[in-house]
Amino acid sequence: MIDRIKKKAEELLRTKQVDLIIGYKRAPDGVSVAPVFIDKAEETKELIWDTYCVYNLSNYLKDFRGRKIGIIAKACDARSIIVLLQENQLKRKDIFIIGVECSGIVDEKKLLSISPQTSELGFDERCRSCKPSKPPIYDVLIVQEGQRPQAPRLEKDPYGSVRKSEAKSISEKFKLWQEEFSRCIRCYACRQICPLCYCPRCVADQTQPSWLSRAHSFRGNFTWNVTRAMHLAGRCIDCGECERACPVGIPLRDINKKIEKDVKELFNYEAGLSAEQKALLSCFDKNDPEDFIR
Amino acid sequence: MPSEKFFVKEDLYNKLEELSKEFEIIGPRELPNKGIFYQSLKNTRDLYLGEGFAIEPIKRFFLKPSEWIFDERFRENKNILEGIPLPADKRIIISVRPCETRGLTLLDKVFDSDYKDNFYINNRKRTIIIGLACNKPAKNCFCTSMGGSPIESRGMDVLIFDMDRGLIAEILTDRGRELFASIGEGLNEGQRRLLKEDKEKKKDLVEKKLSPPEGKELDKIFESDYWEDVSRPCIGCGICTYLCPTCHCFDLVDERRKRLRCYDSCSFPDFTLEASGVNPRPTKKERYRQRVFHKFDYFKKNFGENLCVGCGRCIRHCPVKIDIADIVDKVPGLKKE
Amino acid sequence: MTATEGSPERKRGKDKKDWEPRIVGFLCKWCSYAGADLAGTSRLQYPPNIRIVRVPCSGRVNPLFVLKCLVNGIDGVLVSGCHIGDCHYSEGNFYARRRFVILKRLLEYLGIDPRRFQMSWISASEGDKWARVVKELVEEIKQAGPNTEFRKGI
Amino acid sequence: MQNIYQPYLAGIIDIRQETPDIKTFKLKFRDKEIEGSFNYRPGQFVEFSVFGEGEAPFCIASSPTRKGSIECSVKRMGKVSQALHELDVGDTVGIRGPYGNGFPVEDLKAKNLLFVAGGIGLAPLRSLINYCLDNRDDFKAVTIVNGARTSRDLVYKSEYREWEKAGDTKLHLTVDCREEDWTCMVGVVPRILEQLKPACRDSSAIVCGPPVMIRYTMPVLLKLGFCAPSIITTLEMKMKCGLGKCGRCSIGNLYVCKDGPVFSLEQLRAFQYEC
Repeated sequence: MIDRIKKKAEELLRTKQVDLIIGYKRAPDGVSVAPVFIDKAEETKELIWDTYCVYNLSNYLKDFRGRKIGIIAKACDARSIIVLLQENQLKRKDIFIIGVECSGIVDEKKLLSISPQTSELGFDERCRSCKPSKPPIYDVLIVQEGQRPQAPRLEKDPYGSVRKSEAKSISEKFKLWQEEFSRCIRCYACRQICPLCYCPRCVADQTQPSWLSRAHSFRGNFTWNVTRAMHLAGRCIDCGECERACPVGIPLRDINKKIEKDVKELFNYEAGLSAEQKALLSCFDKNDPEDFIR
Repeated sequence: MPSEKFFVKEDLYNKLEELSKEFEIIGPRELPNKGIFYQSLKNTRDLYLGEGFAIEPIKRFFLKPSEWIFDERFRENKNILEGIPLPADKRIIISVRPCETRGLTLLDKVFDSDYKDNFYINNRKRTIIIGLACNKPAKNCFCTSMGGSPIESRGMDVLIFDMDRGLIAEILTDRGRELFASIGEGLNEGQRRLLKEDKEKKKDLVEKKLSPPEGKELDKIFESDYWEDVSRPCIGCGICTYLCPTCHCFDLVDERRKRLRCYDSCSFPDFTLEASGVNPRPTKKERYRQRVFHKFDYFKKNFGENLCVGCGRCIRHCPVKIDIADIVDKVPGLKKE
Repeated sequence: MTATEGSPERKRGKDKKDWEPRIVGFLCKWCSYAGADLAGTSRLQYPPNIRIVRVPCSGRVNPLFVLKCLVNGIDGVLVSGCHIGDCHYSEGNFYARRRFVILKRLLEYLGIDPRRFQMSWISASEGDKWARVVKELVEEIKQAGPNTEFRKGI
Repeated sequence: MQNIYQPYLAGIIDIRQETPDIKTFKLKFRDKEIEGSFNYRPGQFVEFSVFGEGEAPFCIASSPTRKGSIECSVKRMGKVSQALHELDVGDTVGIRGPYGNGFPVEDLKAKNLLFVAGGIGLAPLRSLINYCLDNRDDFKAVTIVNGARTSRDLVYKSEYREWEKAGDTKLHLTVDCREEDWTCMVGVVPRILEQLKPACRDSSAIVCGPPVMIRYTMPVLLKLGFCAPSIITTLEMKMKCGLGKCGRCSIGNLYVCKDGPVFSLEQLRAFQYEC
């Protein structure tokens, strides 16, 4: 598979179809993977592809607006590209998507544990509820050869854990999230790693007025985390990068999943499936639910 | 001369239990699926004495993420400023890694120098630090290249070695001696030999190495494209700076009539954005370069040491695996032996 | 939000018995605000616990407004606009409806009492409805009790 | 131990509208003792607090020779300066400082001085100009070149007469574009300098203004024969603490707030600062 990726990348650069390839390379530690930006055809041999390729590289597309970019995209990454196209953040002709078939990536957080046994690294939780193994959008698709271990699917209910949390009492829920948010250090890694958080100036950085407390207190942390989640309502494609990036282990995917579930139930809407559909919050239906309104 | 004491873990737990009446006991605690965090320990048996490293260093207990500096009030038709009384309760932070306390000795140079920061100094004074030597450095640790080591004791009152059969505490200060007066016993000949061997062994445990550049060499490549290349993957979050035991940049903000000193990070564009709209560090390149230069050049010129202790946190927790050690090691034009 | 921090109500809030809820209402200027105005000119009685912020349209209300109120200790927030189909800007309240159903469910998921954030459609002629909604709201929020969750810390 | 981040309280005793967006605030410390002990050098700055809004650095525009109060000129720009412009006489602000190195007054003694200012850049220079005029015998000829975009943007207009009257002192005013009723010079500051050709012998040039003016003025001064150590400028950068701790104003290993803001061109070259 990797040979075909390299060949395609090399060809794209050589024929000047793209200025730059965004892909994966081995990190200095020899195990994990780092993003790489290649503009010379001969450097494409650095590229790799394996289950450690956890990043959603579409986050970097905003850094190269106006240039022709080739990007290696898994199914989840491609879905975020769709949202970016839907929101006019990209021009389709400016990007060349090298879609890769993916059977799941590793749970990178386990790499951090004290003695990582490579064989024990399971699939990331996010891959268990990922539907397609092939990207919904691509210019060329690199398929898998032979049989590969597949991330086990959550067969019944992808929102099982959300439902379980919903059933808790209000005070239980509050206590749980108070504990989680109290660890937040406001590094904004969740925002920075998110391909869909592309505002030139985030509300969290605005000072006139200052919307949320800069203090590392529950008050500010709560506002930040709710704001982040709300801004992704109907846009989040559950690539799980925010949760992976969070250094203090706040279950951000759980919040995203909750909104995803509501959006599905209330509006039968799923983000990142077609660039033609309207963004959830910039359209409406006359019959939207309003039983909560007096 | 430091003196040594031998005791078993059970003794330590009991001792801490006893001390908790007088001191606030802070130590690492493992939260399942989240990692290790320094917390105020209500139950001293929650204390983590394993090989892992806390995500956040102990910096936060000295340089708080948000320090409340004063209140502004309007009383009897007059504006007044109300100072915040400095906390006086005594604390013990236990099971601290050598790199983290070394970080404090570097912060001392900033906050306990010409303009003295009373908040920081008060926190330093009221805290006794009991270290724990590393048995198993993580793969990203590179403390030995930064002038530290897994058995480094600078900045500590007591340093504990976890031997197979028990713990050996090296008492380093009078405060530490007082604390450990009634626990354990002095070492016998065999134990003394074991400790010596252990120290020798631990010195060479750290595998990752880098040769820090001399200031002048970095000066030469200030304008190099190298910084653009290495900063490209950077997403501009604050993880590396907030989790660094030595990063100390801050912001002063007013909120609800209070002035706060909050952590700030050189990786945020707003850090240097001026009111006029001019930003002297407009892109990731300048911002990342600032981080490297502050650590390996500017601080060295001003204070004689690198502003890095080699704890590896910024590498370990970087969401895109930027490896500052690798970057500094590969700086172009550096002479390698 | 800081202006009311030192007000007598806040002090009373510490004494549970005398506690009176503080509610912020974001009212669309074309319908709900006019409705509230009508309630006033018709001398309808309703509790004085609500502070009104007039906005051009319920679609103008940003979820941040609601959050900022709640984390600063406001006991309840009401967003009120024109009835569906009556929006002065034709569709502002449609967008608000979508946005706030998500916020309401999210806040509940994170442990905020759902009674603290509510919405209503009140037209310019519904002074009586305004008085009723405020009465009910105050009653519900009294049951929910003071919003003290965010008081700790800096 | 003193809280180094806590300002002294000061009252605004006078506000002068210099230009449509620049006001000069005259401040008096609430505490008599502080008023007596607050000593500063021309070119130093203070951290100005508008409570509830925040802190921002502004240079002291008054001369230490004129005791009793300090003056700061503020252009309406960011959060703090906007809030400051809303204040009235009698309001209370916070002052922390003085910080920074200030102008090397001792080195300038017995020299000809050339002041080059653009817009509000005159503020720090005004402190030194008044200092020189109050100690007139210590310095030789004083030449002031002051430019602004339009005549409306010239600051400290009320003091020009006093400056012109002082012995061996010349004041050249210039605006960028021709205007009706404008009798002084027209043209940007570097061009004017080229025309005036001030003598470089035994002289120091003190330059302050917008970055673009400084960039084009430096080569002109060098061409006129000024040497890099005798060209002095004061830098602007976002500052917060003023104490060399918060980390944002570093250029090279120096902090503008602690080691600056006054630097000679020679120093700036040493750390590859582009100006």
